[in-house]
Amino acid sequence: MTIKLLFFGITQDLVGNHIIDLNIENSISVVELKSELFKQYPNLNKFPNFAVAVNEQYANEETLINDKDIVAIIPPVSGG
Amino acid sequence: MTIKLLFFGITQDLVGNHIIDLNIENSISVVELKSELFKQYPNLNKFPNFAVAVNEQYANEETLINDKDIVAIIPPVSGG
Amino acid sequence: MENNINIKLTAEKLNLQECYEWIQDPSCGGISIFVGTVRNTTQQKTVKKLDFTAYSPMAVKEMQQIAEKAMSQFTIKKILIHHAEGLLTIGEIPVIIAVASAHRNAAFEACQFAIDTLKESVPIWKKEYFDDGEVWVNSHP
Amino acid sequence: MENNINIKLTAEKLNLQECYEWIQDPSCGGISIFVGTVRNTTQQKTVKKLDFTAYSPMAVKEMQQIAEKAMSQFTIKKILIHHAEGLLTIGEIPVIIAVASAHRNAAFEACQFAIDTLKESVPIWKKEYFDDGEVWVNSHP
Repeated sequence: MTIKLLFFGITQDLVGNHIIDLNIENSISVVELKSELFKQYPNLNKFPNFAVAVNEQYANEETLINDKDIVAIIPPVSGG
Repeated sequence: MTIKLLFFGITQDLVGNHIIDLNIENSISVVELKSELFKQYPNLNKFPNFAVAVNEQYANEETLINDKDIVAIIPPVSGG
Repeated sequence: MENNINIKLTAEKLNLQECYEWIQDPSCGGISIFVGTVRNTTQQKTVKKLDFTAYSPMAVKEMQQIAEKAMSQFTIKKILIHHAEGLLTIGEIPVIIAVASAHRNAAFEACQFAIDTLKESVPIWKKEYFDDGEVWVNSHP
Repeated sequence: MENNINIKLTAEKLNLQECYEWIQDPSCGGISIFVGTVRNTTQQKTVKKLDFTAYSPMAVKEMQQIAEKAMSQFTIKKILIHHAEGLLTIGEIPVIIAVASAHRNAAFEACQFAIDTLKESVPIWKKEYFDDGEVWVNSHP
């Protein structure tokens, strides 16, 4: 299965990409995705303080990510 | 001595005038002026709940009113 | 300090854009604006228009005092208080207050302080006109 | 309820007068407006410009949610939240929030709630440009 990863702000700079398609075997939780990301993109460890949104909604550590989901990596926001 | 009295809002309607020149013998306090006004303009007793300003500043009951002073009768304000 | 205070009592229509242009400042990140407008009802009665009368010289002094107090009580950079006189119809603007500060909380607090105090102390009176008569607001014997 | 909420995320310049015209309402006596502007300094450093990036579809959803929460928590009639995207220079406007209500306290409270919540939850990021470099705000490793 494939999920689309979107990186914003500092995390986009650290990963070097705005959009990444990630292939995984089965549905995984947000916390599992995070450790996968820290492995594949060691630079992200410089800024581990980010939230995760699944399909445009804030997720928690247990939220399951399924095929075709869009996952956004959300560093601290600074709008306004 | 003469003082100028200005009436606003409901008090202007009750007295029937915006400006009145009042002749008095000596300086009087605000509280003395008030009882003089209630005597000369019995209608004012219908709305005794007003503040008094002397020379464009809020006065208290003891404030002395002197010759040429401008005294304003200020019912509850409702700007804004 | 004078240049950071803008007071106006006028028979002309108040202008929000003009107020914004005066208040905005490169050192300020937050601007709080309060706009009072004439409502079409008060206590379940339909209002047709309002007539504002001021004791002008004293009203201007009181507005200035409110602005100075706001400048000393809150960490703000600029404050503007404009009030209209005369006849206003529904939707028109009796009052605009604008406050600029580096950080937004002080701007909100000062703006609310200014309109609250204005409504308590500035010698301006409004008469409400209904279909069946008129009353001085806050002055029911 | 939808017609009482106005949300916009745009690359165009925000327009205060347009916001005012939408928010004003004959049943409302009080309008509270917050205008955020780009400051020329942050933490003692001179800012040259800001660049705002949004996760647009989610940002719009979050702004809508803030508006709906404000409508349910405060006695207000209408709320508007406009946010800019892209490059802004000093004095330009990243955000305008406007709230109309019958009585002013609810308008102030809802306006402050909306800007506070927007700054916590809406996925928009700003990069500050200085003479000697640039940083993502709130993202110092």
